[in-house]
Amino acid sequence: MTSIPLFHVLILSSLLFVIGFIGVVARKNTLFMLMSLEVMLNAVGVAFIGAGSVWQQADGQVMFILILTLAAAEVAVGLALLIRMQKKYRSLDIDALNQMKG
Amino acid sequence: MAIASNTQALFTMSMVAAILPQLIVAFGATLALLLVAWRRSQRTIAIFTSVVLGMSLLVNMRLLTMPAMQVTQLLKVDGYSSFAFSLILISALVALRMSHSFLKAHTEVHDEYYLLLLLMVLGGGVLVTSDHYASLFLGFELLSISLVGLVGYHRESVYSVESGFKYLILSATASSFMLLGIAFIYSVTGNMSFSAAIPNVIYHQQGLGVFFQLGLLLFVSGIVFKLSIAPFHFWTPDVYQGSPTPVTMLMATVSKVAMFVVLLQCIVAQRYLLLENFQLFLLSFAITSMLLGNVMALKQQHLKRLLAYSSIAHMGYLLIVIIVASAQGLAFTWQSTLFYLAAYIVANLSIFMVIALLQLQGNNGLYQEDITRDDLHGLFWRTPSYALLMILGLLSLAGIPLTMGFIGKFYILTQATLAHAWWLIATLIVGSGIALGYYLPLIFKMFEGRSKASDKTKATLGPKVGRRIDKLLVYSFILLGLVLGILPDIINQFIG
Amino acid sequence: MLANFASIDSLFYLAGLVAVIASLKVVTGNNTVHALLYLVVSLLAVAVCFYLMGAPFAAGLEVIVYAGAILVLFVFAVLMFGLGADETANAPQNKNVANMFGAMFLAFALLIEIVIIINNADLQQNLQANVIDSKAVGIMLYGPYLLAVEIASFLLLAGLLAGYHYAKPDVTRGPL
Amino acid sequence: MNVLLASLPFYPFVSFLLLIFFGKRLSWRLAATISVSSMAISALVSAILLFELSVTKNQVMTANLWHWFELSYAMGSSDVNVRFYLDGLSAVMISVVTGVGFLIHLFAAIYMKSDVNFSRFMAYMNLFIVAMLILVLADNLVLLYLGWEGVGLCSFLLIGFWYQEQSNVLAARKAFIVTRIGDTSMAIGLLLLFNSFGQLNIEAVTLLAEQANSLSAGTNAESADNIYWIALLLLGGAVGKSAQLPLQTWLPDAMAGPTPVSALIHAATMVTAGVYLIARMHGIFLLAPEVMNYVAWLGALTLLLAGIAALAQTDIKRVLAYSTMSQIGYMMLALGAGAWTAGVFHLMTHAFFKALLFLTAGAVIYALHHQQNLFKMGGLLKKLPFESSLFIIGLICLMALPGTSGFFSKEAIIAQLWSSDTAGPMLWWCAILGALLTSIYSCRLFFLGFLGKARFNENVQLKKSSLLRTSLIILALLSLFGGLIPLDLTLVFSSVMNLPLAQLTEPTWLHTVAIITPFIGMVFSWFYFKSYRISHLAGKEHILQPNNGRFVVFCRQGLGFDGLYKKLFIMPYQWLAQINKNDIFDQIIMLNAWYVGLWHDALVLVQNGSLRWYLAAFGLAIMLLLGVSLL
Repeated sequence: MTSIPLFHVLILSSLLFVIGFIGVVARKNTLFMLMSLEVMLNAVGVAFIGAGSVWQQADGQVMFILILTLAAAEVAVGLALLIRMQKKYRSLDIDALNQMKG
Repeated sequence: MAIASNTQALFTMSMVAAILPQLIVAFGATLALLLVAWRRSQRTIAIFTSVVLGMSLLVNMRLLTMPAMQVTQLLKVDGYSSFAFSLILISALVALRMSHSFLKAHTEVHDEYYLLLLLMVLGGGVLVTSDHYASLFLGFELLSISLVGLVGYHRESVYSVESGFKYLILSATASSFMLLGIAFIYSVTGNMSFSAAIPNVIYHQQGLGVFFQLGLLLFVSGIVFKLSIAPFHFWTPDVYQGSPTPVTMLMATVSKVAMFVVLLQCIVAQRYLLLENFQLFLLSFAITSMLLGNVMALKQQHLKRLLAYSSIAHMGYLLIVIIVASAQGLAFTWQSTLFYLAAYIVANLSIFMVIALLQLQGNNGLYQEDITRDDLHGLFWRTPSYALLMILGLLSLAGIPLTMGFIGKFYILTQATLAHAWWLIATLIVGSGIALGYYLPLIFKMFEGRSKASDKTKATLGPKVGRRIDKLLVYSFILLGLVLGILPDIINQFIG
Repeated sequence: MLANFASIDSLFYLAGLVAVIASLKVVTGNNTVHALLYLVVSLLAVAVCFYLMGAPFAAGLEVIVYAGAILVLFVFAVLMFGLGADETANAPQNKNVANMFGAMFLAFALLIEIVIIINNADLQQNLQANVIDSKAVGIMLYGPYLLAVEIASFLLLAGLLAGYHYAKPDVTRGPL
Repeated sequence: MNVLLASLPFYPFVSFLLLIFFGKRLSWRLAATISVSSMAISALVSAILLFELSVTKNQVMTANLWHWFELSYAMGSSDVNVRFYLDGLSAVMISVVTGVGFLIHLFAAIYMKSDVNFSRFMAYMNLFIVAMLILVLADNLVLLYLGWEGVGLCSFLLIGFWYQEQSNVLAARKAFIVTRIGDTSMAIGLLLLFNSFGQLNIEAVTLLAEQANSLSAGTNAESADNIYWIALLLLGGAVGKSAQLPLQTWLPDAMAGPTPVSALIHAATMVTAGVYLIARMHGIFLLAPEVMNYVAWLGALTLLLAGIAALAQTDIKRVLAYSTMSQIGYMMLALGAGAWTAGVFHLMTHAFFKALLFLTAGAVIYALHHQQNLFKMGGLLKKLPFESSLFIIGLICLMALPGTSGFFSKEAIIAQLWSSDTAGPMLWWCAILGALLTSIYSCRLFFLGFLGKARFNENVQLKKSSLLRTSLIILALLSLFGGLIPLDLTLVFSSVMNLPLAQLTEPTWLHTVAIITPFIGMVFSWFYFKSYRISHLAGKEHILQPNNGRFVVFCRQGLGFDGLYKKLFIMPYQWLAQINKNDIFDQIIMLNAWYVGLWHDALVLVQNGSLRWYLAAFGLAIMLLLGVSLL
C-alpha cells in the first residue's frame, strides 16, 4: 500500500470504533446496542486490513475473517437473548435490566 | 513475510502429543454432538463429559514435566501452561459435578450445557497455551461466548436474561477493545506472535508510537476486564449473582486462571514491562482493585456478590506479581502466580461448592436462588462438614496462616519486598485488613445460634441421588485444604 | 471527468467519509430498519475501503458475509419478532423522506466510487501492484493458522449452542 | 535413683486422675478411700524416706525421672530435668506436706462428706499435694516454679470451691491475682538468675553462690547488684505466696474456702512455700545482706500488723488467718536474721498446731451450724469438751508456753535475733511484742469462744467419727511434742556456719523476758477481757457486742491495706476504665471501619445495575488512563 498512510487508516478505524462505542453506551434499545457492536467490530476489521496491507501480510485478512466468525457468533447469541428478553419483558429497553445491583 | 509457508510438515507427532489434552476436549465436544444425536440422556452426557475431562486431565498430568514445545505459531505448551490447564480441568470437573445436581432440579435435557462447558474448557486450554494474538483472541472469545450461554442458562431464573445480556454486551465490548488494541499493536509492530521481538524504532515512528501505547492500553483493558480488575469490574458482581452457581464457579476459576496465565505469558514474552506507562496502568489497576474490591465487599449481604468483590481484590493482589516481575526472577514469578491461583481456586471451589449445595437444600428442599449471609446462620450446627469446608475456604481467602492462601500471599509479599514496591505492599496489607472485616463475620455467623433439631432434619433433605458423591467431594476438599495448607510443597513440586 | 481527480487515497477518504456518516446514522437513527439499512451502507463503504487497501478478498467477504448474511439475520429478527415496534412508535414521521434521501445519497456516492475504480485503468494498475489476493490468504488460513480455523469453528459452535439455548421454546413436557 | 522418692508425687496424682475422671460415679466411701489412702501411702513413703535419709552419709537423695529440656542462652546452658532432690530441708517439708496433709485429708473426707462435689474436692486436694511435692522436691528452679504455679492454681480452685457464692469467687480471684504479682516478680527473678549464673539447678546455684561468697572481695559491683535484685525479686515471690507485707491481703479472704483447705493450704503448707523458697535459696540471700535485712523487717512488721489485726477480728477463721500471717512473719524474721534452722523448725511446728487449730475450729463451726462469728459463740468448753481441749492445746502451742512445740521453735528464733548481723535488738523487741500480741489475741479468742455463756440458740450438732477424732488427736500430740523432734539441718545450711558471729553481748535477761512474755499477755487479757470471759458482767445477758470503734474496725479490716490498695490501684484503674468507658482506642480503630464503611456506601451507588452506566464507566476508565499515559 503506497498512497494511503497507515495513520489515516487507523484514524478512520478509531472514528468508526468510537461511533460504535457511543452507540452501545447511549442507546437504550438493545437492538441498537447490538448493531453498534457490529460497527465496532467492523472498525477493528478496518484496522486489521490496513495494518496487513501496510506490512504486506495476509495475517490482517486472516484476522478479519476470524473477526467475522466472532461477529456471527455474537449476533447469533445476541439476537437469541434479544428474543428472550422481548418475550420476558415485552420491551427492548436495556434499563429494564437492573434488578441486580449494590 | 512473518509467517512463511514452509515445505516441512505442519504438524509432527510430538506437537500433537503436546496439545493432546486440548485435542481430547475438542474431540469430546464433537463426539458429544454425535452422542446427542444418538441418545439424549442427561446421565449419559454427564458421564461422557466427565470422562472426557478426566482423560484430558490424565494426559495433561504427564505433560507437567515436559520441556516447552511450540505447536505452530499459535500455541506453545510448557510446564506452566500444563499446570494451569490442570487447574482448569479440575475446576471444570468439580463444577460439572455441582452442575449435575443443579440441572437435575430442572426438567429439561441439558445437552447444550455440557457442550458449552466443554467448549469453555477448550477456550481456557487454548488461552493458557496461546503464543499468538490470534489464538489469544480465539480462546478469549470461545471462553466468552460459551460463558454467555452458560451465564443465563437457568432460563426460569429471574436473573437469566439480565446477567446474560450484561455479560454479552460487556464482554463483546471488551473484546472489541482488545481486538482494536491488537490491531493497533499489529499495525505498529507488524507481528502478532508473542515471541517476536519488537523493534525499538517503532516508538519514534511518525506518531505511531501513540497508537502503540493506545493499542497496549486497549489490549490490556480487554484482558483485565475478564479478570474483573477495577475499573473494569462492573459486570462481576451482577453476573456472579445472576449465574447458576456452578457457572459462577467456572467463571471464578477457569476464566480467571486462563486469562491471568495468558496475560503473564504475553507480558513476559513481549517485555511490555519495560514501558513505563504500562507499569503505571498495571499499578493503578492493582491498587484500585485491592481497595475497591475489599471496600465493596464489606457490607455485602449476598454471598455470591461478596465473593465477586473479593475476587476483584484477589486479582488485584495477583497483579502485584506481574508488576514486580523481572527477567531474573521469572521462574519465581511463575511459581508464585500459579501457586496463588491454585490456592485461590481451591478456596473458591470450596466456597461455591457449599453455596451450590445450600442452594439445593434451601427453602424446604426447594431450589433457592439467592444465598445471603443470613443463610449461613448456624450452619456449623446444621451441617458441620459444609461449614468446615466454607471456613477453610474463607480462611484461605483471608490469608490466615496454615492455609494455602497465606502462603500464596506470602509469595506475593516476598516478591514485592524484593522489588521494594512499598506502596503495593501497604495497599495489600490495608486491603487484607479490610478483607478480614467481611470474612470473619461470615465465619462467626456459621457458629451463631445453635439451632434446633428441626433444622438438622432440613439439612438432610434435598436431592437424595448422588448425595454420596457430593459428600465425598466435600470431605475430599476439606482434606485437600488442610493438607495443602500444611504441606504446600506438594504443589510446588509441580510448578518448580 | 471525475476520473481525473481520482486517486486511491481520495477515493479512500470519500469511502471512509461515507462509512462514518452511515455509522453515525446507525447510531442515531430511530427506525430499526432504517438503521439496519444504514449499517449495510456503512459495511459496503468499508468494503470499498478494503478494496482500496488491496484486500479484495476481505472486501468480498465483507459484502457477502457481513452485509449479506449477518445483517440479514438482524433484519429477519426484526421482521419476524416485531422487535422494532417500540421504537417506530416514537419515531418522528416527517423525517422519513430526509432519511430516504440521505441513504440514497450515500449509496449513490459509493456507486460512483465503484464506477470510477472500475473505469480508471491507472487506478486498477496501482491497486494490482500491492494486492494481497485470496490465494495468499488461503495459504495462511490452511497453513500456520490452521488451528485458528479449527478453533473458530468451535467458536461458531458455541455461538450456535448458546443461541439455540436462549431461543428455543420453553419446555412444556416433562424430562426426556 | 531412688524409686521411692521418684514415686512420691505419683500416689496423689493417680488418685487425682481417678477422682477427676470417675469422680461422679464413685461412692463417697470409694472416693474417700482412694484419696485418703493415696495420702497414707505418701506419708508412709516419706517416713521411709526420712529414715533412709537419716542413715545416709551426706544426707542427700536424688531421683532423676527424665530430661525435660535444655535451656541455653548466651550465659550458658542448663539442663532442666524432672529430678527430685531430697535433703534435710525438703525432708522436713515433705514430712509436713504428706503427714499433715494425710491427717487433713482424713479430716476432710468426713468433714466434706455431705458435699455434692465431694470427689472434685478431694481431687483438687490431691492435686495440691502433687504440686506441693513437686515444688518441694524440685532440684531446679523451673520445676520448682511449675509446682509453685500448681499450688497457686489449686489454691484458687479450692478457695472458690463453693463457686455459687459470689464472695468465694471474689476471694479466689483476689488470692490468685495478688499472688500472681509475687509470682511475676519471682519469674523475673528466675530469668535474671539464669542470666547471671547461667544455671537454674538449685544445687549448682547454691554452689556458685558459695563460691562467690568466699571470693566476696573479688566480686565486682555489677554482679553484686545483680544478686541484690535477684534476691529482692525472689523475695517478692515469697512475700506473695506467704502473705507477707505488702501482699498479705488475700489470706484473710481466702478463709472463704472450706476449712480443711484453710488448714492444709492456708496454714500448714502452701503459705510456707515462701519461707521454703528463701531457705532453699539461702545461698543467694546470704550474698545480699541488705535483702536479708528487708526479709527480717518485713517479717517483723507483718508479725505486728497481723497481731494487731487479729485482736479485732470477729470471725474465728480470720483470727486464725491473721495468726498464720504473724507466725509466718516469725519465720521470715528468723530467715532474715540468718536463723535458718530455727525458721524451718518453726515452720514445722506451726504446721502442726495451726492445722490442729483450724481443724478444731472447723469442727466447732460445723457443730454450730456454720456459725463463724465469735460473738455468737461462747461457753463451748462445756458443750464441746473434746474439741475445746484440743483447741486449748493448739492455743498454748501458739502462745509458745514452755514445753510445747511452739515454745521450742519460737525461743530458737528469738534467741538468735539479738546478736544476728542482719537483725538486732530492735527486731528482738518486735518479736517479743509480737509474742505478747499473740498471747493476748489467743486469750481473747479463747474467752470469746469457749468461756462465758452460750450466745446461740441452736443445739450443737456433733460428728461422732473416730477417724476424725484420731486425726485431731494425732495432730494435738504432734503439736505438744513436735518440739522434741531433733532437727539437724547443719548440712543444708553449712554455708551459714561460715558467717562471722556478731560480737554483740547478750544481756542476761533476754531469755527470761522471752519466756515470761506470754504469761504477761495472759494476765493482761484475764483482766482486760473480763466481759468476754464472764458474759453476764457485760450488763445485759446474751448481748455481747463487738467494739465497733473506728480504730477497731480499722484493725479488723486488716489495718486498711485493702482500702489503701483500692485507692492506690483499683480506683485509678477503675477511673481509667470509666473515662475510657466508650473505649477511645477502640473508637479510633472503629473510626477506620466507619470510614471504610462510608466508602462502601458511596461506592455501592456506582454499582447501580445499569448496563449502560457500566459501559460508560468502561469508556471513562480507558479515557482516563489514556489521558494519563499521553500527558
